[in-house]
Amino acid sequence: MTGRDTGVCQATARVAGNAPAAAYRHLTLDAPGIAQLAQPGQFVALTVGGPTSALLLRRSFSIHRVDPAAGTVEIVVSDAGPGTAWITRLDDGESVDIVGPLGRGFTLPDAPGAAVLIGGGYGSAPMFWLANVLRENGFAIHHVLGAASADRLFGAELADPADELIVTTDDGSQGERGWVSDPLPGLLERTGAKAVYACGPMGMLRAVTEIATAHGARAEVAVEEAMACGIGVCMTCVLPVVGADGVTRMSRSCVDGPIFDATTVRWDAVAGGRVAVPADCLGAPR
Amino acid sequence: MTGRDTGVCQATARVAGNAPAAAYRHLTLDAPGIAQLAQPGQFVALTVGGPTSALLLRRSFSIHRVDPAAGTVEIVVSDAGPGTAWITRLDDGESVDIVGPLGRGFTLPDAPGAAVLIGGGYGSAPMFWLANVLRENGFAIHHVLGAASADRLFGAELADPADELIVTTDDGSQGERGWVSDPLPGLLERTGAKAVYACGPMGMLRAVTEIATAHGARAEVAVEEAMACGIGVCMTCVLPVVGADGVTRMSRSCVDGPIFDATTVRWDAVAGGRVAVPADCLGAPR
Amino acid sequence: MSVDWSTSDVAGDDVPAVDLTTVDVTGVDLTADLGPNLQLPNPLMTASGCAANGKELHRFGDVAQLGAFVTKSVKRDPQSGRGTPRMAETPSGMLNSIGLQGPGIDAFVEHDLPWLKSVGARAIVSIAGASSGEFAEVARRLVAAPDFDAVAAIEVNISCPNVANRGLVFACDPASSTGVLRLVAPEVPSGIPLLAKLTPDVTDIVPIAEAALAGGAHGLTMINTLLGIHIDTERMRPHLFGTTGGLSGPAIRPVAVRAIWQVHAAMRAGRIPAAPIVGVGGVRTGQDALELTLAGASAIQVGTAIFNDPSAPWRVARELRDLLGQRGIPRYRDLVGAAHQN
Amino acid sequence: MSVDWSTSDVAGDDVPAVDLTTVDVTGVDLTADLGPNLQLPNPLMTASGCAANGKELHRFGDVAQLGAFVTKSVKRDPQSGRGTPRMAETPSGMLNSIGLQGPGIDAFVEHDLPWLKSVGARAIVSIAGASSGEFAEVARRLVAAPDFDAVAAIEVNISCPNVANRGLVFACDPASSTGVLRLVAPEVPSGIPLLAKLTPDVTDIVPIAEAALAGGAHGLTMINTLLGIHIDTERMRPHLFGTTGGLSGPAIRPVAVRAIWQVHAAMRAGRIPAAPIVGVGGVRTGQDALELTLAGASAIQVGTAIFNDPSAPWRVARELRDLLGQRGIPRYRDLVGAAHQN
Ligand SMILES: Cc1cc2nc3c(=O)[nH]c(=O)nc-3n(C[C@H](O)[C@H](O)[C@H](O)COP(=O)(O)OP(=O)(O)OC[C@H]3O[C@@H](n4cnc5c(N)ncnc54)[C@H](O)[C@@H]3O)c2cc1C
Ligand SMILES: Cc1cc2nc3c(=O)[nH]c(=O)nc-3n(C[C@H](O)[C@H](O)[C@H](O)COP(=O)(O)OP(=O)(O)OC[C@H]3O[C@@H](n4cnc5c(N)ncnc54)[C@H](O)[C@@H]3O)c2cc1C
Ligand SMILES: Cc1cc2nc3c(=O)[nH]c(=O)nc-3n(C[C@H](O)[C@H](O)[C@H](O)COP(=O)(O)O)c2cc1C
Ligand SMILES: Cc1cc2nc3c(=O)[nH]c(=O)nc-3n(C[C@H](O)[C@H](O)[C@H](O)COP(=O)(O)O)c2cc1C
Ligand code: FES
Ligand code: FES
Repeated sequence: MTGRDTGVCQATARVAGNAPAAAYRHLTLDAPGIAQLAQPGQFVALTVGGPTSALLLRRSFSIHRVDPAAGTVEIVVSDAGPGTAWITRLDDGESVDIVGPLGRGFTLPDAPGAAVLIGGGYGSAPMFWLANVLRENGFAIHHVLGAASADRLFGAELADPADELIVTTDDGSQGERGWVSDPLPGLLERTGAKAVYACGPMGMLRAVTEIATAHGARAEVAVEEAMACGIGVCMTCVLPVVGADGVTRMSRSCVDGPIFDATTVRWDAVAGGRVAVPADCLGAPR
Repeated sequence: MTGRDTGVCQATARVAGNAPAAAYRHLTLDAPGIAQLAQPGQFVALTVGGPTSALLLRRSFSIHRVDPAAGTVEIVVSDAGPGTAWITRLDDGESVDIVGPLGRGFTLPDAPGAAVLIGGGYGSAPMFWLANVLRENGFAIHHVLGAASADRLFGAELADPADELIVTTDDGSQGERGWVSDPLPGLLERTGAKAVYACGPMGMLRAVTEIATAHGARAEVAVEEAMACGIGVCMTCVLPVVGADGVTRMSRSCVDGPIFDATTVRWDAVAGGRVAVPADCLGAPR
Repeated sequence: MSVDWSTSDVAGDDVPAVDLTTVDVTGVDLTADLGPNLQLPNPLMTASGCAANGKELHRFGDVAQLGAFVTKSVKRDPQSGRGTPRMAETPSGMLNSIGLQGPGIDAFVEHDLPWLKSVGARAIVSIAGASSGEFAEVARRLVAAPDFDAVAAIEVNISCPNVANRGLVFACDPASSTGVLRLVAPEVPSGIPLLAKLTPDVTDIVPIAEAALAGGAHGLTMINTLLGIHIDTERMRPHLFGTTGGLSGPAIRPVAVRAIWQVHAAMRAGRIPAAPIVGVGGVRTGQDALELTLAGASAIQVGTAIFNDPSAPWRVARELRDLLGQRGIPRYRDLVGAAHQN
Repeated sequence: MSVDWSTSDVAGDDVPAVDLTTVDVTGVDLTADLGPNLQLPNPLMTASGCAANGKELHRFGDVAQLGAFVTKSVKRDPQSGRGTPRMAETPSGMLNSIGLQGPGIDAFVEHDLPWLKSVGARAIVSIAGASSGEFAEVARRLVAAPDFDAVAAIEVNISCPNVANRGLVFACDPASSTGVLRLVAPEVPSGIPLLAKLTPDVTDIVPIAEAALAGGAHGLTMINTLLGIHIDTERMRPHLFGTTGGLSGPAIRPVAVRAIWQVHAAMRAGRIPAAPIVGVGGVRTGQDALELTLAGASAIQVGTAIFNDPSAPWRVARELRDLLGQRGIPRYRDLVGAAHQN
């Protein structure tokens, strides 16, 4: 319905593929408008269950990759609750309402060098596309993929042979036993990488931020806050973020994110599945 | 879950067939418990849309026929709104929660003779099964099928060749032009039938009642009141019905019906899609 | 015309088990504690008006296995109820406008109560009236019933219109709420708990809860339906014969949880006397029952969900037990109001 | 770090048409009549807080084509709002607990209002405050804005807590409702209608409507959200950071229709002065908009449905027009309250 003008499309997408991928489903959707516009790190939002559904809100998914020529958008979906259960069961040929691309994607450092891309669980979904773009721009890519167990790892086979690939699992069922953040200090020292990209749970992002900062690297993180609208109108998806002026604001992760410069996120406010308003935030209750 | 003891089953039925039939869908459901218990005139109630559906209430359908050996129950569904839209789109192999058989079926006259069976639109669905049972009990069957137009007629081809078949359509696109009640006086006079069975809209049932009564025939009618539960617990499906004691009560059409002795229904209370409480009804507001 | 093919008559004693005991490998203690005079083997009840008086639902599960069976609200005299349509489906809910159709207390005592007793159900009898005097009269006749020993508690449905007060619902006004309970309490032997059933359609439910307890209620049932209207856009008139109806079902669950939370919080804070709360509103699954419990309910009623699934009350009990079992929580009653601590 | 690949910046003027004019073969007059000072080309508006201040939604449709664009409620100072989670999905609805996050009236006047003016939107500015004085102050600064000529009306969101009255929502109390309007009205030039936005969480909404009109409101917006709670059963604590939230979406539509019906009925009966009602609550389709209209609303806001379908306000307008066209109804405004006649 909308075109390049506004940078966003709403469309009824046909499901062109739904295949298993580790513990997840890898969906391919016909959405040419979105395929043409999207950049790595952006996401799409899908409705759930058709017109008689009791689930009103869209579900958000990182874009795994797009094929502008074929007009397809791919996502990797974990069956985590009733909404994703419905989406993972979509059959080829069925259709689903999709809005995208949404949010700000990853940004590219000015000067090439080594880049470390870290994905936890399905958080690795956007990383291979990002790797391609970085590689085309002269970066050397080092992937770190982690998950609780081997079945929750996504995409190890998608890494380019030219790239380094490190795999970790909490239970040691594949790769090194431990967290994705464990190999990070050594990797940053060894490669001298100054660009780090991470997508995964909050705890992981925070750890990555601390390690990257300690090594003088700049990290960009993809956050996953619960979103009612995904398009910037509801204010549910906020996170305290420090602006260029040094002031902390409750920023919408759907339009100001989901990719944030890691050091601007007020990790101190994040705890136990909740995010508090820091006392020094603009407009904090007195 | 429940068996013969209680005369009713709740089951997850597999869809074994979904074929077009005039403007309707003819669904075959695997529900052996119900297939064994059901009698003509009873109905089943289906849930709509699965666990995330916003449509909470079951939809009711007359049983078209059952095959106790195959364990199947057949219904004929008109796509009339969101619930039936979902049901008519069920694919083979999908499943749906079903409760039945519900309500009281048609009753059989003591002495055989001619019987007139009248169906309006999908109201003819239960009539061919009823015809079979009546025929086995020595009755001569005269069908009258009517609808607004040819595409809304159901089952003309299902009538036994031994039976008489009269078809009417409001627009004359098939059979005689006019209402199902038009040929009735002549038919009753010609056949001397003392047993009339009718299923269809309220206006038709009322007309049938008046004509049958005027000809000294006893009519049984299948009413279609909006039902929240279908099992007798909610009191939404009531109709004023005169009891054996001459007292009018608001009777539940899901357990005391849907088949009623036509003369016991207080047709005077039915008007314009509403049913009032007659002033002489037991417990009527004063 | 004597052959009746119908098999839909309700069953006698020979009831198929949606058995709560057979599947119990969890060792969870589901006992519900609703005060010294009301201890139930499990917290699941039917909601008044959503299970008639038991016979019909007994075809889908043994009503004696429920924590309690709550009857349709009964008034003094037979009630025809309203004309139809009496219901409208709404998103994740429904509106009903039955008008308390029922046989009246004498017929209830003659037919329904003996049946409930015969199957061994713990009956909670819901009573209603158009005046506080009528409530008291209904209670008096109930207490005088030969089968009164089958009655585990009386639910006083004060969420119905008070003719003396321009049809304002009793539970919309603290004084009327106290008034009904004051007249009912002396009619009822001590040892029979009185549960006052409240409407959410008030500016502040806490003073109403307080007023009902002050009048003599031993516990509270929350919530009754919310007032709603559906317009038939084809005919351009209200869809329900009675214009307004009561909104129920999962749609209203957040309102039920809120009402329970507010009243339980006021009890914890000592602002009103502590008393057990029976939670009702939109419960469809064991998880929903757990939600109301964590907000402060000591027992749970299932209403509209029965229309979707006639075996819902038993299923919810099983799901609740399994949920606790999976999480290693040994006693249901320890969870009452637990969300107020975290 | 200077290359920004993002293309999700909002558009300028070059907006794709979800065009309300191109499809018009019906000849239906959709004009909405909200009194002498508020005539709109069509009755569809955004609901406050569900469309931010326009820029973001303008990517999905031209906000100038809406009957009006209603802004997020703005207070005097910048507001951080609450912590997260700020939302919970509920059956056919959602709970939100944003806490009126916003830039404050000065930043609104500097950035948002000029933008709304630049695209030609008819702005209805929603104002809020923790005291009646704050409401008046916000109104004063708004009226002083250079771009005040873009303001078609002011919506006074009295469904927010009054710090001076133990945090009781203004619109829960007739006196507080009158009080806010009394202070706001003198700040606003005549010719700019004031719409008071009411909460359904009251025992009787009619006296509140009356009180708001007595204070100087020219019309009423009904309804705001219902108070609700969702408990996280895993963590056994309230899911929302702010504990309680506002329930919205199709789930509450029957309550919205009822509130509109009651107030419109009181106006028809002359019990309270007649004034236009803007209907809001659970509208998702043209048929829903028609339902609220038949109950008594002269214009319609779309809120939560936007989260499901960002083009909902325009789609609903089209559906409404087509519905009227199919039925041969020439003028939308003839249908306002029509269900009261049948
Ligand atoms: C920017 C972004 C990108 C995402 N990318 C992916 C992806 O690539 N693959 C994938 O499998 N999942 C992804 N998610 C998470 C996914 O959106 C949730 O798992 C999903 O919304 C859960 O819905 P549900 O109905 O299955 O679960 P429920 O828990 O029943 O959902 C209830 C509500 O909470 C919200 N919610 C629940 N969990 C999450 C969550 N983790 N994040 C955000 N909202 C949540 C839902 O949207 C819904 O509104 C992403 C989320 C965001 C915000
Ligand atoms: C005993 C009985 C037997 C029936 N047999 C058949 C049949 O064989 N074939 C068939 O196609 N239909 C039959 N119906 C009607 C069928 O149940 C309705 O068409 C269906 O419920 C409409 O649901 P909907 O969601 O499509 O429409 P909607 O109009 O959106 O339904 C909204 C609500 O109103 C109720 N409702 C709407 N129309 C009717 C109606 N005509 N009767 C009862 N409730 C209604 C629905 O159940 C639902 O609760 C029967 C109804 C009853 C009571
Ligand atoms: C059809 C119907 C009839 C009801 N009748 C009564 C009644 O007679 N007495 C009463 O106290 N509550 C009655 N209720 C309210 C329910 O007991 C319950 O409080 C309400 O429906 C909310 O619970 P639910 O969402 O689980 O249905 C009725 C509800 C419905 C849907
Ligand atoms: C996320 C969200 C934020 C809201 N913020 C406001 C607000 O700032 N001011 C206001 O008056 N109403 C606010 N509302 C209420 C809506 O304007 C509307 O009255 C309510 O949601 C019912 O309509 P709906 O069901 O169409 O959403 C908000 C609602 C939601 C869902
Ligand atoms: S999800 Fe609505 S503003 Fe971000
Ligand atoms: S449909 Fe519930 S009693 Fe008949």
